Amino acid sequence: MLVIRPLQQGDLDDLYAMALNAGKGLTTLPADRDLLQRKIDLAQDTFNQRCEPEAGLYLFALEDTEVGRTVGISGIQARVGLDEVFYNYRLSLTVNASRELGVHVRTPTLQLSNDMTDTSEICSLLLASDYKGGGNGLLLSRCRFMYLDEFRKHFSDKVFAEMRGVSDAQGRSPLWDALGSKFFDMEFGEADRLSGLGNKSFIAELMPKYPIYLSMLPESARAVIGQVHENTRPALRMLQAEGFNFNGLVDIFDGGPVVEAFVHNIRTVRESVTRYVLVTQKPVPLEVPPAERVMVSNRSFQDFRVTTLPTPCVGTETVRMSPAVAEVLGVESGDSVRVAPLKEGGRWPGPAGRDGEQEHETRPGRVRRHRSHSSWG
Amino acid sequence: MLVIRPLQQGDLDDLYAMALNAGKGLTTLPADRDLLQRKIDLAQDTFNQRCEPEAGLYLFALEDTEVGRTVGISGIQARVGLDEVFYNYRLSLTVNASRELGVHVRTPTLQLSNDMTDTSEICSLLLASDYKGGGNGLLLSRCRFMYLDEFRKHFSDKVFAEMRGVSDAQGRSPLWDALGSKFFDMEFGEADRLSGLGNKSFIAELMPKYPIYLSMLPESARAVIGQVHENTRPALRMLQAEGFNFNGLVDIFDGGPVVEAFVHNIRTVRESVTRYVLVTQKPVPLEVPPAERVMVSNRSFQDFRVTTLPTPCVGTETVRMSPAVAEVLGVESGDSVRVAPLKEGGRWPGPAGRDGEQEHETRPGRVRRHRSHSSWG
Amino acid sequence: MWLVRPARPDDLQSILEIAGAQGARLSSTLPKQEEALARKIEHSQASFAGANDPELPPRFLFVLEDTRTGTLHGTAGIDSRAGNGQPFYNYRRDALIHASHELGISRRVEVLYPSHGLTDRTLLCSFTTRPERVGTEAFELLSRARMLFIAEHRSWFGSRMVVEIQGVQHENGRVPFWDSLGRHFFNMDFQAADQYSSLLSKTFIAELMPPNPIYVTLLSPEAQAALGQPHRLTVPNLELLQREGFQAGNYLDIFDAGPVLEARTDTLRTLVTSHRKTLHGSHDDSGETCLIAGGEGSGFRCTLARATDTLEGDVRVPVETWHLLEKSAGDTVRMAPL
Amino acid sequence: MWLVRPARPDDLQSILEIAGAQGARLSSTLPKQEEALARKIEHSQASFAGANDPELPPRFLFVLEDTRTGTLHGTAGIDSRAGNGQPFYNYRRDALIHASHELGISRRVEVLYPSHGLTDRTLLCSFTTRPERVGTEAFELLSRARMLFIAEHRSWFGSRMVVEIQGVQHENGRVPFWDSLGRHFFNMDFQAADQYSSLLSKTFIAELMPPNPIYVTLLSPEAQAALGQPHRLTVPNLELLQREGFQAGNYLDIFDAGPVLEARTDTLRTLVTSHRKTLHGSHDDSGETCLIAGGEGSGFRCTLARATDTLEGDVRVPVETWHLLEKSAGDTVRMAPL
Repeated sequence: MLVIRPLQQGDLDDLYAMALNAGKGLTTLPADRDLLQRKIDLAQDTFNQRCEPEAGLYLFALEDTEVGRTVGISGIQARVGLDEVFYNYRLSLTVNASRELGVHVRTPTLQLSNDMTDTSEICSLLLASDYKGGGNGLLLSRCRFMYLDEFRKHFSDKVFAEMRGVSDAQGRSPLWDALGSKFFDMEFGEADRLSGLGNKSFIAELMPKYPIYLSMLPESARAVIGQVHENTRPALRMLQAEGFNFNGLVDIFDGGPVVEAFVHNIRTVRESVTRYVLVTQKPVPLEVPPAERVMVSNRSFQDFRVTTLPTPCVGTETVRMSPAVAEVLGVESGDSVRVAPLKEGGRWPGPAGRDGEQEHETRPGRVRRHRSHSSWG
Repeated sequence: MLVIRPLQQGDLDDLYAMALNAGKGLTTLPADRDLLQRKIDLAQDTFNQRCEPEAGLYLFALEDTEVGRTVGISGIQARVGLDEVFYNYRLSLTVNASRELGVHVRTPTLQLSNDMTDTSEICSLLLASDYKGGGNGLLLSRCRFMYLDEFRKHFSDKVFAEMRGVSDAQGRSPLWDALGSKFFDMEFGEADRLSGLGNKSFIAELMPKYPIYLSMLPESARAVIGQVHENTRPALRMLQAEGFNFNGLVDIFDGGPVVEAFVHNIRTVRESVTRYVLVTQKPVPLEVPPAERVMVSNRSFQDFRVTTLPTPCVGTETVRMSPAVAEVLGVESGDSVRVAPLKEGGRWPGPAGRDGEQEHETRPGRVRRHRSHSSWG
Repeated sequence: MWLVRPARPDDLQSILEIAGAQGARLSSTLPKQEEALARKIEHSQASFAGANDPELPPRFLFVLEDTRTGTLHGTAGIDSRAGNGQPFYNYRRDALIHASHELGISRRVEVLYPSHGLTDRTLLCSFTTRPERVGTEAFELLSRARMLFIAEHRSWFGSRMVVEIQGVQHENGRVPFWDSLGRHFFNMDFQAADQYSSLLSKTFIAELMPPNPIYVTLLSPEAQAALGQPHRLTVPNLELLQREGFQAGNYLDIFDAGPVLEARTDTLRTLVTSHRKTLHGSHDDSGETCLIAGGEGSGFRCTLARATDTLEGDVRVPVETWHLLEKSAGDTVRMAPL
Repeated sequence: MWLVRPARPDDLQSILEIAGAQGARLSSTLPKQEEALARKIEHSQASFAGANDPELPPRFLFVLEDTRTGTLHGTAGIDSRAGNGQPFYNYRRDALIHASHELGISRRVEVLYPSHGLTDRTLLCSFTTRPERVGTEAFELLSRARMLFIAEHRSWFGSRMVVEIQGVQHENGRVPFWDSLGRHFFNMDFQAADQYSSLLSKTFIAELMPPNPIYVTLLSPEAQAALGQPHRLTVPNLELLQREGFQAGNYLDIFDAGPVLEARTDTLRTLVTSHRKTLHGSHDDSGETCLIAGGEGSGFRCTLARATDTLEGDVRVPVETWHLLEKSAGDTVRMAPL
């Protein structure tokens, strides 16, 4: 069974192996054991509320419980830009027009911006290549929206993701070659690595502070601003389906876009409902396509778990699950769980929206037991 | 009966009287007969498609048909920034941090922006003071969303409104006094008037081009950036209820906010449905509170009409109306009309959303006659 | 004989001919349109006559005449206040050091700042001659006659002077700096922008010029190479001005990045070395050739003469020179060595 | 007798005492921390000995000693390259003209541009004396001894020199320019920023300083009035430097907006008027008081002496002066009039 849970100490080896296989371009998860260990420590501190809420880094592992291996990771950074300065370029427009001469020229510009400061970022998604497909990527990504929804006060109202920008097979970025390299006396990979290590004062020292007029850059560089790497297109489509939109900010190195959404507008959040667990021995066919599955979370802050079940398990008040699934989620019959479709446009029983939930909560007579995992997990 | 229709030649006197009464602060509708006449001409050219679609200015009049008087106006500018340059300040954030010294300072900045260029603006709302209340303001404002929805290809996907910023009873603006007046050798009212007249090259010539660090402005000026004039608060609340959000841009003179929304996300658009006209002699009580009324539009591009009816008139397929209402709308039984609630949270029969419409269109057998007003109005 | 004198309305066609012959090869602040040129001559006449409308600062236009034939061979101008009451646009070239202590990196980042720092200085402008006159004594007379005029009317001019030298332009008319920068914003070719600049108010520059500083490293290599470089054909003029004491500073032309030369008025060689003398006759055609100028305002004339310098405050020149200067024995003239 | 010589490690406590006595009243680039000062003296000794590590450009620290008592009365420094290998930060004051032709409005808008334009020039710095010495001959000796050092070691220094003059600060320690600008970005008081600036790498300035130009009109009126104004107590030093040939240009200190003086090294009065002479004895205590310096590098000494100038290349001074300079008859010294 594949289950989402907080990243924990034993995950280091699997994580390192994944990072090694991922190669370049994933700067938030470099193949560096010390750095990965620090991330694990920080994630553990975060889930156990041993660090400032704003400094939290919520990292989730996808574990294959049959083989006891961690096969994916995804995360939420509670706030960016608090310790190090968080830089983007804002893609803006400068219009110069002279009525006298009948000239009207629009020049896109890149202006340095720290506007994402203090916003929650979804980040660090990585799935072992032998687990790709079958909705595992969706689970790894969307479990975060269930967490965001459940614990909103720990996060900003708006969340964002930085999407990897265009680079070629050799890791060369057209925007870097045309812009960054003129100011930073280093290769793109090196700058990206330094930046990923959180070593950012060099950016304040070396980068251009005045707006960059795009008309002065070569077409090859202009063409990639706000564009994602082709390997990142599926991730972008997934986020767009969730309601994320390009917000005009791009990465200062490769021009990759920043997409953002209000938490309350995220599709998974809007479509999620709560149900009560009904543990049953009645077998259900677990191997159904992603479109016919739902995510089920145990609503726990400290020991958050999510797995998937076939949609027909979800009733109007309950969700039926086997004892094995209940054990993996750490729930019992009568516990409240959150349920949301795994795939957009997937089958979804009953009225969409949170109305279902409200109905339940106004009819407490039907509830047998209700306890919040966020207080005891 | 109060009905929305395109602004027309005979409206000049009523318009001028309204503009006179409105006083200062409404720069898009100054009390200047020549200018008002040019606006009427432009609106007529727009509805009759005699001008470039991008140059269109859609101005709607609210007419009291009993007394034959125009008592309100509202508008949509098809695109801004095409002829004159459209300026805003973007309220952005600059973060300066030194880890070595443990210093982390956030400085809000105002950066000159032309980012609204090529976007549709809703504008020019003015209601005669003796007609305020009773939902007339809602009708005047929201009729535009029905129009936007109906004729989307004429407008941008995103629309915005500039909200009047803070000024005191004497028309003094704290932001102007602290910032604009240092660069423009004139009074706020004069600058605002020149700007409203579309005479904007002086802005390119005189205004500061480098970012303004807000920490250098007095508190009185910083406090009003992104804030609306107290008289504008109801209008802002109305737009917020429609789904408009502050987009980080403010007016360069008074700091009033720009709010924007994607057309498809506007509440009136999302909640509007189509029905068929059923003209009936059966009397309905017309005098019901705004929460129990719906807007009904005739869907005509050139001769657009909107009036309100009590919500119970709306059935699952039809909307019942008296011959008088049908005449005002220029429709007959069987014509398709668009219906949307006048007030947010108002009573609304049947499922929300556009589903109702889709159901109809897949069952053409029930339709007696269907003609598009946009081709013959 | 060569004579430099104020331009007159009846010089119009001759000046147009000279200005037109420059073609795209060598632009100047001299309008090529008849109407605009007529206005310029009219304004110049008023300026020579002493008019000083604060809205219309004095602008002087001189011509070089071959008095034997009556034909004109060149023009030269002085604008008493660069920008003529409007902003005078330049780029100021400056460098920022981008250095990271931690990484041990230090880069010199060159930036072009839009600047009006030279506004209201006294500007030498509109200097054009027929090609065959370039580098001759007449060429020097035309250019330096302006310094003698300034010396004689010192209070009309500022303490600092500037001259814009045309920048690099290829034979085919392409201007590398314009193509890399201005073209993107003005959406027109160099010739059009240059012409508008001499014809229209500077509003269009405020409207169209990019308001923020420009990083040199983002310009094309060809444009970078052209920064502060003079056009090949301007070199004789440039060298003459350098001998006069003008030096290139940090300012560049906004259209072609040509150098802007600067000098303090009172240290210009012609101002320092020229002296007032009392005019006397000479039948001798020996002596050194020098610049000799006389007359105030509209009456200003300047020519070349073989002068024998007898006593301290006296100068002897051929009587023919008296006539050219419209002066006679005992009158005061100003002379400077060539 | 007053002697200016290179600072030595055993001067540490005396220098700290002098630096400390300046308190908040008059800051300088002299660190007030023992460890930092010890490093500075060590670096100075290496520089005097001729070390020239490209990463650590030479920095020289001189002291003024009363040889009768052995006590120190002041310090003065030269940084061979302003910024010492890092950017040297200033604001450059410039004006933009905002003019609307249509509205007939023209405004001069002053802007402060962050600039590193003075980086790598030779910087006079660390000038402090005991209060009772201000304006005396010893004060002048201390300041100008540096020019003689430069004259003797000309190749170690650049062609252009700068000096930062402290700006306006009130008795209560408030610095109006800082309060209106820097405080908002550095989030510390002026004294802290000033100290960090002399102790730390300039990374913190790159990190915290607002990167965009500042509009002067948005500063407080008090800060605007302080632009380019010297601190009251620096006036004697300022006047001495002006006599030397330094002039205020367009550059201001980024913290207090004090003026930055500039000069061309080879036109400084002491360099122009000083000459090498052969040393001879004098028993006469008449003659004019002048500056006299001898010795290379670490051996450099400079003092005041009554000199009788006998022949062209000779100078006669009391034998006591020989001893101070560690020179004897026939040696070469450099002298300049006071």
